[in-house]
Order: sequence, then structure tokens, then C-alpha cells
Amino acid sequence: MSVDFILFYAFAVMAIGSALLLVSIRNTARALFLLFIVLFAMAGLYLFALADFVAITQILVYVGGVLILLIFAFMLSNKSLLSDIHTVSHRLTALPNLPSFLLASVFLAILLFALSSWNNNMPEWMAAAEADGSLIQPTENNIRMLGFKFMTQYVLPFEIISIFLMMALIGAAHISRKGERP
Amino acid sequence: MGLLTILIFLPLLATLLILALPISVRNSYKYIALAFTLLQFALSAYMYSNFDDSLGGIHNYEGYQYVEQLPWIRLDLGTIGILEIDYFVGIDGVSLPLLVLSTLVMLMGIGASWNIQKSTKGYYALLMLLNMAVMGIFAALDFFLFYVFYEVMLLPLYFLIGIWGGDRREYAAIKFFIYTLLGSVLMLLVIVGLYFSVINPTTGAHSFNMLLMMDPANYIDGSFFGFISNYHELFGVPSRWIGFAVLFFAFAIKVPIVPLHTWLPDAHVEAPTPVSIILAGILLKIGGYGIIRVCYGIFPDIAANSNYWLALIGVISILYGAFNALAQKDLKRMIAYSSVSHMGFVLLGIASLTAEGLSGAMFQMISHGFLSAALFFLVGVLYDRVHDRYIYHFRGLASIMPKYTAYVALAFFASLGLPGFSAFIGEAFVIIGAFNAESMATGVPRWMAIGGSIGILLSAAYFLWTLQRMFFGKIRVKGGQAWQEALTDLSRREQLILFPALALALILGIMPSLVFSKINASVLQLIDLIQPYL
Amino acid sequence: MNVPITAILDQILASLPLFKPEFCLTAGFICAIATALFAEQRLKNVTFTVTALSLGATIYCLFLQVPISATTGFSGMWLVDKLGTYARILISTATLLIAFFIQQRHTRQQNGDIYSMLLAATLGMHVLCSTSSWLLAFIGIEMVSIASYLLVGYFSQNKAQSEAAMKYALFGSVCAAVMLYGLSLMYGLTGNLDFKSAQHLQGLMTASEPLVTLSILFVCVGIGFKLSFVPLHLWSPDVYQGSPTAITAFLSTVPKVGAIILFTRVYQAWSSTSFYFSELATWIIVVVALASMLIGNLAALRQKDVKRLMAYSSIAHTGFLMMAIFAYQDTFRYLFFYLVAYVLMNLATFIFIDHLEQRTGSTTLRSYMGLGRKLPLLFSAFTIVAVSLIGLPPTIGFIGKLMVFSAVFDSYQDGQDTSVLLLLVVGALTAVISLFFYFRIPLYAFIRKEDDFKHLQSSSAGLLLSVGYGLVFLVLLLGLFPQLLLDLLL
Amino acid sequence: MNELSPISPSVASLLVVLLPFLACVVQALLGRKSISGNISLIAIVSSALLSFFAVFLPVWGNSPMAERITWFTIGQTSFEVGLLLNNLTVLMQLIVCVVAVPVHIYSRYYMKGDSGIHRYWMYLSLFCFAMLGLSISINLLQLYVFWELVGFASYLMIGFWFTRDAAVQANKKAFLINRIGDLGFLIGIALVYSHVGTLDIVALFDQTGRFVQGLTETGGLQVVQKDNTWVTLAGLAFFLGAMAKSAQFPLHVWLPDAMEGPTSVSSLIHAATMVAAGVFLLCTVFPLFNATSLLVITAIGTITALSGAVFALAQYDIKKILAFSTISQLGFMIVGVGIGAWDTALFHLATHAFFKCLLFLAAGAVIHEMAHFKAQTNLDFDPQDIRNMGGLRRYMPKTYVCMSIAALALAGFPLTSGYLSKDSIVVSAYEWASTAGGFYFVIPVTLIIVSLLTAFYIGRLIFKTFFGSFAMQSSVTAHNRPHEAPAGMWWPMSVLSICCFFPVFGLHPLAYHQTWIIQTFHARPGFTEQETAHLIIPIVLTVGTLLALLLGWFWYVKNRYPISQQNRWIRFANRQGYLNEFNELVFIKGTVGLSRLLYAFDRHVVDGATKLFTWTTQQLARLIHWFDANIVDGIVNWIANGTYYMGHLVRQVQNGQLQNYLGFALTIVILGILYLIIK
Amino acid sequence: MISITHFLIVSAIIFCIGVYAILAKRNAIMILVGIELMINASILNFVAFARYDSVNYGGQVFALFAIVLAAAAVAVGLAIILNVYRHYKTIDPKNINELKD
Repeated sequence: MSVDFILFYAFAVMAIGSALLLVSIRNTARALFLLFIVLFAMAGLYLFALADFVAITQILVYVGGVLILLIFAFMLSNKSLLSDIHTVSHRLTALPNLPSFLLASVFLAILLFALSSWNNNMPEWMAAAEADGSLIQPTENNIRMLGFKFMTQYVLPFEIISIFLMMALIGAAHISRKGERP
Repeated sequence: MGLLTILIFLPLLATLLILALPISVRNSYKYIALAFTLLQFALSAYMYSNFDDSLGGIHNYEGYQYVEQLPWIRLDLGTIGILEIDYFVGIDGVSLPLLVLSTLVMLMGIGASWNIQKSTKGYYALLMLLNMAVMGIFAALDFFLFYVFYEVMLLPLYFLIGIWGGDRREYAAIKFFIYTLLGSVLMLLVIVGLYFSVINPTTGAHSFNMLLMMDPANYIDGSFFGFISNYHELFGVPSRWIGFAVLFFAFAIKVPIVPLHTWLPDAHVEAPTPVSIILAGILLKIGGYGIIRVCYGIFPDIAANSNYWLALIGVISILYGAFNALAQKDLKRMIAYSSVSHMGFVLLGIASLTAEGLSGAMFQMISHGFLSAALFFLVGVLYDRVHDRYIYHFRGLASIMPKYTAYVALAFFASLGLPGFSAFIGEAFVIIGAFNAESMATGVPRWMAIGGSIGILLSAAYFLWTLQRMFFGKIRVKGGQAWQEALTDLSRREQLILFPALALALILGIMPSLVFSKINASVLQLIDLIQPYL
Repeated sequence: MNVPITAILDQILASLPLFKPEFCLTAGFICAIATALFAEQRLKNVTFTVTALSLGATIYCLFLQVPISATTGFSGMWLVDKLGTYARILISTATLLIAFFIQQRHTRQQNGDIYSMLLAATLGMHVLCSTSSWLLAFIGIEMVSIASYLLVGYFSQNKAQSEAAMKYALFGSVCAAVMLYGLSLMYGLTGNLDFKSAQHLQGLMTASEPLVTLSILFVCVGIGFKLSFVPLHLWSPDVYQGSPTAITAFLSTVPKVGAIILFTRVYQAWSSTSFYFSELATWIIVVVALASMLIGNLAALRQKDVKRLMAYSSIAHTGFLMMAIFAYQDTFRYLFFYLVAYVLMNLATFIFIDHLEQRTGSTTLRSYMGLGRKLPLLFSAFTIVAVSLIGLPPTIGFIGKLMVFSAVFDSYQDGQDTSVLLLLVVGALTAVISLFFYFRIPLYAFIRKEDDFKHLQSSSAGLLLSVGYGLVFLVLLLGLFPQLLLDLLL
Repeated sequence: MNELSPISPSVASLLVVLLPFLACVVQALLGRKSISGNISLIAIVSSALLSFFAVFLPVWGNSPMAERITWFTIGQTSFEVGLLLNNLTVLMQLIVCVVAVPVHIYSRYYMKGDSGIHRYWMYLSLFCFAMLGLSISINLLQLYVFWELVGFASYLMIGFWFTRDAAVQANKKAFLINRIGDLGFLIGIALVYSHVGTLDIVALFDQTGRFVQGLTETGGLQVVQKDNTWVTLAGLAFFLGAMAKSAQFPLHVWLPDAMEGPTSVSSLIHAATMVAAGVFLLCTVFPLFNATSLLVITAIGTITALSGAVFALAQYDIKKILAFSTISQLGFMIVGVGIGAWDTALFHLATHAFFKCLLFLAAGAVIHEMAHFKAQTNLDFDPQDIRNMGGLRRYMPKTYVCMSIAALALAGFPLTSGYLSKDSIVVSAYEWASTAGGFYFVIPVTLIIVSLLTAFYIGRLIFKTFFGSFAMQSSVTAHNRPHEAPAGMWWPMSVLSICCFFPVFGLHPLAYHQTWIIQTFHARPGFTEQETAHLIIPIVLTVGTLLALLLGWFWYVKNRYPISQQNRWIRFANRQGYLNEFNELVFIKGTVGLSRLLYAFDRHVVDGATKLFTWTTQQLARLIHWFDANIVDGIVNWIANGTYYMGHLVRQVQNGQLQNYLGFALTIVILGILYLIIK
Repeated sequence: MISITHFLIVSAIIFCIGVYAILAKRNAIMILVGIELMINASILNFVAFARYDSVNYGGQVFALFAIVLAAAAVAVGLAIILNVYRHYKTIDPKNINELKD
């Protein structure tokens, strides 16, 4: 049992635990803060997969952008729900919505069942990569490689996503602006 | 442009003309329709008189007359092959009489619509569209073309029943449409299967040409509907049987046979008089025509083996229709069911696979065309006057409307197969043909012929019963004095429409050779086609 | 790293011409944003003009691309072939019509931004049509989806529109997330994101069945959402009904074309083997086609709102398109033909629905009661479209149906598979069911009597209506002479 | 051959047929403008003259002639129409013409003033056309055509007074029952056609006949084994046709009802000619019958003869008596055919045509006068009921004479034609029975009994009508009393009554072998002639007839004298009481009772069977209609509604709740995955 | 080195929690949160697999794109939810059901 295992488990437990708590509490505001923890823990997990840049982006984009957005939106809209906090807060968790819970459990069961076959036979390409040792090494400069890939192999999606972001931005702005004129 | 094309598309021209004319000249629509239909009639009469009796047609390209063949659609579907659709029309002995019949019945229909007031523009436009489709169906020799006309026919009819019909017109119209569509969509699948199985030997393309489909040599070995060494099966039934059954099903709905007939009484009862006339006079014949041309032409092997069942269905239809007619209280419904019965003879005759039976069936179709048109027109006359056609509401009409009664009696007797009228020849030869079937070993037993002949008896029963109930005896009508005044005798226009129909029934009854001479070669050709498989 | 960077850049530069139409779109997008911001106040319709011009340029460039057959660019990310090119022409043309539709319909508000969104959506669909990479495909799907959410919610004039937008966005996002998960699994199984590549297929062949099932089904969820096939069709009736009619016209036609092309490519790539995942793909497509045709048609029977009815109709047509994809072999002509037919019919329908909505203020069937006598031409045209939607001659819908049946029959003849026969029979029988609800339109218009006198508002969009008539004319013309279109598709 | 006429017999016979048709058409076109009936009369008179001089005389006894033209062609077979002129057909044609002429003349007066008289002439001419056409048809199909047309004309005539419910019921019944026969005929035709391939009468039945016992080659055509089952069936089918037309038991039920038509029509159609068409048909297709079918024919004929006579005993309606009498006599003819002596059948047909026609005409005259009387006195009674008559001899002596002559002929009194023809049948039957032996003697014995019954009932008719005192005596005044029939009615009757005597048919008053009809036809039945039979049977018949008449006289004339009856009753009571009572019991109560019983049987069982059949058919029709409306159409509607309901079910999930949608979609996906994994 | 199965199991659990969130939470924003969880689960998968893909870097690139796409989707989704809130004064999806059969 090495350190990275312990750390991995810690992050994993943090992510799963906060996620569980997230879905089970009634207070939306707290849930959103829990989401912060989940996302942070996920970013930590990415690090274990040697995806440092992804982890950084996760924190930057999600924690810095999305979450703030969520909270702001929530604050803007749900004043009535915020006031509800006090009335329902005496129970920390809500009873699980049974059918949804069942469905999610079945999903989990199936996913785990499907993944159980993973251990026995690793996909060939992974085995091949392991065999010729072309794995990404912790020592490698990931960010440089990614930058290179983005500008060469993935230049097209990279360019297209810029249009996409612009469109989403303008659109979101337009729709939110709409509300200002009654 | 050949005569046949002109004949088919003249009504389309009329439709466009009617649609183009402003509503202010609405009185001219009927004259336009009449003029075009007359022109068609003249054309068809010309074609009739110039028809070469000795040519058979059926599966023989040279046997067709007034043929026009133009390439229409060529679809390259990759590995599936090239798909070849032609504008291919022509007539032989089977279609010619029906074509003439159609123009005539159309003429009657226009005459019967003279008093229609409700949105005449749409009415005549649709009527002419229907006219075009009908002509097309009888002339088309390309299956695709046939199918297009077949479906196009449905639309105007839906609206004609739906807009100008009676109280339950919505129900009747959609029922009619759905029934026919049910048959035709399944037919489409078989068409698809057929052209896959057939190769035009000259071009190597898959063809919709019906004549090519009739030649076993054109079938691809091992194809779904292939003639030779065809092992395709569906739930244990050979594929060719399936194809035949589906096509038969599609046309049988049109004929209609029991138990696929229930659209007919509703459609007839709700349809306005002219549409009833056209429905009974022409559209039912499409079923019979389709069975002869398509089912028998393309699947002669199955036809030769299935005729027992076809004849059985025919006999059941005859008796079932007749019994139903006997139980009706609505005059129009009664006549509608009598149509079921009379069209059963067509099926029986066709199934007998003898020259007599087939000729009788063809003749019966023609005869039923005129007679049912006349009958529905007569019902319409009554309905026009008092808006009632419940049999028990009338009595002793003979004293109020002697001319009308005379026409009704003539039409009834003609329909019940009185010699001297055309129905007799048709029915008698269907029976004779069915009897002969056993001698020819075509597989139709004699008891079916006897069963069919009982239908003749029953038809006499319901017609006479109606005649006695409604027309004879002391005058007693439901509406009392008001009705008695409303029930005026036939007008000159009405007589003008009725007289030719009944006269024709009489002429054909006395000189059946007018029809037989035209169809004989084709009937023989058809039997030659089927004979090897018996 | 081994390849010299210059070589890579050269390759990218060489790929640029393949991207020309999309450049036009992008330029149009940027110009549209600019004009919407600055010029719209002074010059009315300038954004529309810019949009139309850019779409026109796109179409022109696409026509120039027609002779190119199956070329890739941008490191195999961008795929240009005939199917894609024709599909993009169809998409661009349809979008042009939609833009015109919006311009005609929504004149009062300042709607500059909607055109830029439309262009972005078009770009997304172009991406869908011309890629074999899951990465680009996912970006394309998201792009189209988000643009669509925005379009639906763009006006947000009433509750229905905002509700439709929310349902659409949330449903879509969930589906996208599921698809992403499926893609991640698939990536794990194959190590390659190009679904046409040998490595990808190899990975799917060797993977364990449950994982393959899981990943493929999850991926299909995302595509299924865009195509709105059963069981992922649930959003479409609500969204179609709630959206402004012009947007509904857009939703029901253009995005489906892109998704269909993508799905076709995926299915083509997958179904070519004899391994489990091919079997699975076939199974999915057959089941989904059957279910969509049945449920779409059955549920439509009881609809009272025309737009809702059209939603179910488009679900049913999706089922039919699945059949077309299923039977796709080596020529895309009938698939494409059916797509064209579908787009033509739906556009015409929605133009009519919109016109009637303007005149009567409602989209319920009941509001059409007795209107046949007042608007005979409109309803005659509408009836012809309904006939075409059913698939009866002499309309384009019939030819499309015939060709699909042909192709399916061919595969039946080869394979003797009962499920294929079932497809054929259900495809045929549902036409009968569909008759019933499509014909409620003429039924109400012509046959039902008008209860009370309705005052029709005057309409402004005469030009749009004539476009609708033009489409109906095309429906008939191509129904009688399908070669006019098919000969173009060489 | 043509020495007597400038035109050939073929053309002449064609004219004979077509003239009435022309008359019919002209009458139809003129409508109410022509009510005199002259057109029809001229036509039928010309026809009669032509028929006699230009057709009958040249052809009779000479070789047959046949003319054909092709009617139409089906397949390889041509169907021809044409004229067949042989002894049989020209005789038939002549009889029709000759009987029709007096009826036409008679009708002018009888129908005078009827509002529908223009129709009457039209129908009458139509009937003549059809009947004449029937007689000379060369093709079985052509024969069938006219056969049905005759039925049609009869339908029109029975329902001539269409406002009477009874009349229209009767004509419907007549037509339908005839239809049954027609079907038999048609089936027979179909059978013959399908086995032999032709319907030409000459080709089928020419002198030698193709239907022979054993294998003999004739005329290159394939020879048919006569004892084949289908031959039997075909024979029976043809006989079914004849049964309906000739009112054979049990299809006779239409004929009594048919008396609803005008009496003149009854005389022509339902007594003399149309009903004889069945016999004519049997004679035509005679070679077709084999032993089995002949036996059936004989049996049916006998039953008919007996039942008709028995039923006639108890009738009160004058026309009904005559109708049953006709049935009975037709039974005789059928027996004649059945035993193979079709020449005798034809002979009886010819004689019967005249005297039965006359009987009807006279009855018509009586009815006419009674109705007239009824109208004058405003009394309410049935002018056809013989109980309302009596003693008319004094008022209508000429009618009385004519009718008596006809009655004697019917009873088979010597010197009348009836004597000859009836004897011929009975004698032949006896000879046939003695050849066949044993049980077959039932037939001649029955026939003899029937002859006696015939004499009795016709005697009853005459006595009740003309003898005794007029039942309405109290209403008779100087002005209001029955009159003699007008001359226009009386003259035709007297002409016909001349024809009731033997000289018209043969010079020898007692030997039927000497009559020209029998001599010409000379059928060769398969039995030997017996001299004794020729002697004894006529004597038995004559004596029996006399006795029966006498009995009738006693019981219907003498009993009617009210005063003397009382006297006689007392006197006889002492002396011959028992005998009298015995007589009373056996002959009056017994016979009449039996007759009533049997008639009731006929009404309720045989006719009841018809009614039952009708009722069953109607119920069946209702049932089938119910089935059609509820089951067949019900299934259709059920499918439609089911589909519709499925649409409703499918919509359930569409409840507007986003999370339900998601849940549903994901559940389906999960289920799909589960299925695929477990599969 | 942590085996890939670990990552997969964690991602599966997170994914299912996301599924539960979107189905059970009666708040549109929480549905968005659920979606984010699901997307994060996928990203975790991608990066876990990406370790073996040193040639194309497909996994990490996809993960980055996914983050961006998700962010944009959230922005748009939030805008729309806000819009709904203005019309309905609630963001409980159960109450937003005017459009239905």
C-alpha cells in the first residue's frame, strides 16, 4: 500500500462521499458547495491518471467558472428556495426517491458488472501500449504535448469549439438579457 | 401523343380548366365536365370500333393496341440494380370494355351531379381527377404507373364522399380510404418484391413492366418471386403464394369480397348519388380487373392452384351478400349488398379458369357497371325528392310514380338476371363456366356453381321483395300528403340518364357479342397462360 | 513528435480548401454577430442578408466540392465525400429557407442574434455530416443541440416557449452526458476515436459483450436524442409544440439530417463485420425503427395540436429513416432522396401551420374547422403534403418510401431475416395508421362543418406562403419525375 | 313444301314470333294512347294465320328444318340462336297462337274499362312473344331465355292489379318458385354443356339422340353413357325446371295463388300455354332422361295428378278449382312423359290447352257477370265463390253450354277431345305398368282414380254454378240480375268449345291412335301395346266418370232443392237410410273431409314449407346481417378502436414531466442493456 | 500505479449518483449538477484511459473539450432555467408541465 494509493482512495472517498451527500441533502445551496468538493476531488483523481493539465482546467473552468455561475444563478432566482432552507434543514438528508434510486442502482450494478470483465481482459491496445512501454510517464511534459496536439492534430475541433463557445455565450447572454425587459 | 394518353389526361385538362375559371362562372363547370366526358366517350367509342378483335394481349406485347411506351424513371440503386419505370399504356380485350364502361358511367355520373349546388368547383375538379385515375388504371401496363393511378384514385374519392356525402360521411370516407390503403400498401411490398425478381432482358434493369413480369423467362433465378427453383418461404408458405395472396387481398378489398366488404355499404350509403354510381359502376371493377390482369397475369402458377379458394370466396360472397341484402331496410344499403353478391359472381367466374367463366365474369363486370349505376341513380332519384330511402317508409309508389316504377322494375329485373338483359348472360356464363371447371379439371367443384346459382335465386328474392314492398299495394308513404306531392315522376333529364344505361343492358343482353367478340382473344390468351400450371 | 512539424502544417494547409464552405459559414457567423450588434438598428434585415449571403456562398462552395469523392483532411478529422456534401447542401439550403421563414415571421423584434445562432447550428451540422471522429461528432452534436436550445428559448415570449427550451436543454444535456460516458468507455475499449478506423473496430471486436453493449447503447442515446427516435423521443412533442413555429420547422428538419448522416456513417462502419457489435448495431436499428414507426404513428392518432402531431409524425419518419439506414448498402441515393422528401414535406407543412397560426391564432386541429372553403388553395396544398407524408403517389413521399422499401426488400431477399420482413410490414401498415391522423387536417378543413363564424386575421407573409406552394410543387414534381433529383446525385 | 305459302316456314315462324314482340314494343311506346288492344290482336291473329298456313302445314309431318345464326362466341365455342321447326315445335307454336287468339278477343271485353289496360296488352303481347319464341328455340340457352321471359310475363300478369296485396304477393311467389325451377334448368344446361360442349338441340337430341344406352357411335361426336350419374342429375335438373313451370308437386303452390291475375290471363298463361311449357321442355329433352329420372318424373307426375284433383274437391273459389284441376292435368302429362309416351303427353297438352282455356274463359265470364251484379246491387260478396252462385244456367245459357262442354272434355267424356287424350295417357300408363309389372300398377290405378275425382269436382263446379237456385236470388230484380256474357266474350268461347270435340284431333271418336298428333309423333315407348287395355280402360273411365258426375248431380244439385229435400229426406230415411248415411259419410264427409284435410296439408305443410323456407331465409338473412354488422364490421371497428386506444396508451408516458421522460428513456435503455446482456 | 479499474469504479459510482440526481432532485439546477457529475465521471474515464494513448492524446484532448462543452452547456442551461423561473416562478420540473399530451 503506497502513498499514492492512500491518496487515491482519499480523493475517491471524498468525491463519492460528497457526491452522495450532494444528492441527498435538500438544501440546494449546500449541495452546490458540496459540488465544489466533488469537483475538486475529481481534479485530484485526474492527477493520478497523469492528466495534470486536465486537472488544472477542471479547477479553473469548473470551480472558477461553472460553480460560481451556478451559485449566482441560484442566488438570483431561488430566493424563495433559499428561505426554505430553514424550514427543511432539520433533516439533513432526504429520503431517496425510490424509483430513481432503484434505477440508479441498477445502472450501477450493470456498470459494475460490465466493468468486472475489464480485469480479465484488458483491451488489446492497452496491453500493446503497456508492452512497448509507450505509456504516458509521470515525467513527461504533458502540457507541451497537448499544446502541440491542439495546434496540429486537433486544430479543427479546437477552432470549431471557439465558434461554439462564442455562440453559447451570445445566446446565453441574449436569453438572460431577455428577462430584463418585462 | 397517342389516343390513350389523350383519353387518360383529358380529364386532367378539365380539372385544370375548372380550377382556373373564376367562381363567377360556376354554372359552366358542369358543362365543361360534361363536354370533356363526352369527348372521352367519343374517343373510347372510336377506340372500341377500331379495336382489332383478333389480338389477345394479356402477356403478349404484340397483342396490345394503342400502345404507348416512353421511358419515365430510371433509378440507379447501386448493387440493387437499375430500376426501370416506363410510361407504358395499352389496351387489350380485358381493358377495352372496362374503359368504354368507365367513360359511359362517368357520363352518367356527371348527369347525376347536375343538381349539386355545394362548391361545384371542387366537386367537378375532383370528379375529373377521379376520372383520370380510373382511365389510367385500366390502361396502365407498367405496375408503377398502375399503382400511382390506383392511389391517386383514392384521394378524390375520399373527398367526394367526405364533403358531399351524408350524415356519417366522415366515418364512411375514412373507412373506405383505410381499407383500400391497407390493401395497397401491402401491394406495394409485393410490387417491390416483383420488380426485384424481374429483369428486363433487353436492358438488364429491374423493371416494373407488367408484361415482363408475366414471362417466367425474365425472372432471376433464386429471386424472391422467381419462377423456377424458388425456395423462398415465409412461415412455411412459398413466396409466390404470398405474393399472389397479398395482391389478391388488395384487389379483393376493391371487389369487395366477404369479409372485406364492410366499407362498401357505408361508403355507398353515405356517398352522394353520382359517387355511388361511379363507385359501383367503375371502382368495384378495378378489383376484378386487377385480379385478372395482375394476380392471374403475373402469378399464373398460383392462380391455377388457388382457384378453389377463390371460387369458395366468390360463392361465399354471393350468398353472404345476397342474404345481407335480404335483411336490409335501407334501399341503398340493399343495393350495396347486392353489389357484393353480384361481384361474387365475378370472382367465381374468374376462379373457374374456363373460357366461359372468365368471359362471364368480364361480362358480369360490364353489366353490373351499367346496372348498379342505374340502380344507385334510381335510389338517388327517390332520395332527392323526400330525403328518405327507408324501404318501409314507402308503399304503392307505382301509383304515384309510374315511370319511375317502370324503370325500377326494369333495373331490378335486369339485375336479378332476367334473360334479355346483360346480367343474365354474365351470371349464366359464370355458372356454366363454374360447372365446366370440373370437366376442364381446374379444381372448382360443381357444388360451388350450384351455390352460386342459389345466389341468383336470392337476388330475385330481395329485388322482388323490395319491389313488392315499396312500389306495389296501396299508396302509403311515411311523409303523408307532403311526400305524395314531393314524389314527382322522373324528369326528362333523369330519363335521359337512365334510358341509355338500361337500353345498353338490354342491348348487351341481346347482343352479348358486342362484348364477347372483344374479349374473346384475351380470355383465350389468359387461359393459355394459366393452362400449363393446371 | 516524429513527424516534422512543417509537414504537419503543410498537411493542415492542404486540408484548408476542404473546409471552404465552413469558412463561409464562420465568416457569416462573425459578420452576423457584428451586424446584429451594430448595424441592425439602422438597416433592417441586414443580418438576414448577411446570413443569406453566407449561406449562399456556402452552398456555392459545396457545389464546387461535389466532384470530390471521399477525401480526408485535418489529420483524418474532416471527411468530405458525396454523401456529406449533398447532405450539407441540403442542410444549408434548408437553413436558408428557415432563415427566410424566421425573417418573414418575426419582423418586429430585433432578432439579429438568431441568425448567428442559426449559422452556428449549421456549422455544427456540417461537422456532423463530415466527420468520422467521435470527438468532432460530439462537438457537432453539442453545437447543434446548444444552438437549438438557444433557438427554442430565443424569443421566450410565453411560458410554453421557455418550458420547451428547458425541457429540451435538460433532456439534451442528460443524453449528451450519457453519450459522453459511452464514448469514454468506447475510447477505453478501442483507444481510437475514429469510428471508421481499423483499430476502433478491432477494439470493439475483442471487447467483452457487456461493455460493448453498454458503450454502444450509451452512444446511441446521444444520437437518438438528436434523431428523437423511440425511446428518446419524449422531448420532441413538447418542444415542437412549445417552440415558435419557424423554430419547430428548423428542429424537425435540419438537425435530423446531420444526425442521420452521422448515424449512417457509424452504422456503415459498424455493421460491416460479423462480430457481436455489428449484430448489436443491427438489432438496435431494427428495434428502434420498429418502435419509432409504431409509437410515433399510434401516439399521433390522438393529437389535437398540429405541431404536436407533426412531432409524432417526425418520430415515425425517423423510424422510417432508420429503415433506410439499415438498408443502406453502397449508394446513398434513396436515403438522401428520402431525406430531401422529408425536409421538403416538413418545411412545407410548417409554413402552412405557421400561416394558419397567424390567421387563426391557434395551432389546434379544431381551429381549422371549416376553413377549407375559405382557404381552398392553402388546404389543397396542405392535403397534398399530407398525402406525401403518408407516402402515397404521386408525391415525393411515395417515391422515397418505394426506394426505401426496395432497399430493405433487397436485404431481406439476401438475408431472409424475419425481423426485416417485420420492418417492411410495419412500415407498410403504419402508413395506413398514419393516414388516419394526417387526414384529420383535410377532414377538419373540408369535411367538418364550421360551428361558428371565425374571423380570420389578415396575413402578411404572402411571400413565405408562396415558398410553401413552391415546396408543394416540388413535392409533386419530384414525385412524378424523381430523376430530376436523382440525376443530380451522381 | 312451300306450296301453301309464298314465304319459307323459317321466315314465317320468325314473323310469328316477332309480330307479338312488335306489338308489345308499339304498345309500350304508345302507352295510354292505345287501349283498344287492336295492335296486339292484329299481331296475334296474323301470327296465328301465319303459324297455321306458313309454318304448321308445310312442316308438320315433314322433315325438320333448322336455321341458325351465331349469337356470340366464347373461347372456341359458338353459341347460336335459331329456329328449329319440327313437328313438336310447330305444334306447340300453333297451339299457343290458336289459344291466344280467342283469349285476345275475349280480353277486349273482359278488361274493358280497366285503368291499366294499355299495360295489359303490352304484357299479353310480351307473353305471346316469349311463349312463341320458346316453342321454336333451337338452342337450350335460347330456350332458357324465353323460358324466363315467359315467367317474367307471367309475373307481370299476376301482379297486374298491383295495388292488391294478394296479387303482388302472388306474383312474387310465382316468380320465386319459378326461379327455383329456372335454376334447375340452368344447372341442367350447365351440366350438359360441360359434358357435351354444345347446347344445340339438334346436335344434342336429334332423332337418334346422343344420349343412348351403351356405346354407339353417332355423328362423330363423342357418345355419352346414358346411365352416367351426371345424366341422371342433368335429367332431374331439367325436370326441376319443368316442375316449377308446370306446377308439379311440391312446387305447385304458386299456381293457385296466381289466380289473382285477370281471368283471361289465367286462361292463357296459367292454364293453356305457359304451364305446359314444362311438358314441352321435357318432350324436347326427352332423350336425355334415363330410367331413374323417368321414374322420378312419373312418380312426381302421379302425386301431382292425385293431389291436384283431391285439392280441387273442396275448393269454393271457382278459379282455384280450375287451378287445381290444371295442376292435376299437368300431372297427367308429366306421367305421360315419365312413362316414355311423350306423344300422349303432348296430345293431352294440346287438348287440355283448349278445354282448360275455355273453362277459364267461361269462369271468367261468370265472374265478370257476378262482379257486375255485385257492383249493381252494392252487395258485399266474393264474386268467385261458387257458394254465391247457382242457377246461373238461366241467366247465362250460352256460357253454361260452353262451360259444360269443356267440363265434359275435362272429365273425359266420350266424343270429346279430353276423352282421347286422357285415355291415351292412362292406357299407356297401364301398358307401361304391365311391362314393368308389380308395384308399378299403382300409377295407372291412381290415374284412374284421379280421372274419377276429376269428373266429380268438375261436376260439382258445374252443378253448383249453373244448377240449383241463385244464391243471391233475393237481390235479383228486373234490372239487376246476372246477364249473359257479351258477344265478344261469348264468341271466343264458342270457338274454343268446338275445339273440345274429337274431330279437331282425329276422325275416330274413340281411338286415340287415330289422332293425327299421336300418329305423327309416334313415340316408341319401351313397352308393348295391349289390346285389352285399349278396350277396358276407356270403358272403366267412362263409366266411372258418369257415375261420378251422377254422384255430383245428386249431392250438389238435388240436395239444393230446399222443399223437396225435406220430403225426400223423410222418404229416404225409411228406405235407404243407411245407404244414405253411408253415402253421406263416405262420399261427402269422407271425400270432402279428406280433401279438406289434404288441402290443409297443402296449405300448411307444402305451402307452409314454402313459407317456412321464406321465413327461414329471412331469419337467416337477419342473422347474417347481424353477423355482418356486429361481427365482421365489429371486428373492423374493434381493430380501429383498439389501434386508437393503443395510441392513447402510448401517450400515457407523455405527461409533461421532464424527469419522467428521462426516467422512462433511461429505463428503456437499461432494459435494453439488461436484455442484451442476459440474452 | 493505480490500476485502471479503480478509476472506472469511481467513475461508475459518480455517474450513477449523477443519474440519481437528475431523476430525483426537484430542482432544475440540481439536474444540471447531476449532469455535471455524469460528465465528470466520463472525464475521469477519459483521462484514465488516456494514459495508454501517448500517440494521439485522444483521451486528454477529449476530456478538455468535454469540460469546455459542459461549461458552455451549463451557461446556456442556466440562462434557460432563469428564463423559466421568470415565467413560472419555480424551477421544480414537476410543476413545469404545461406542455403535455
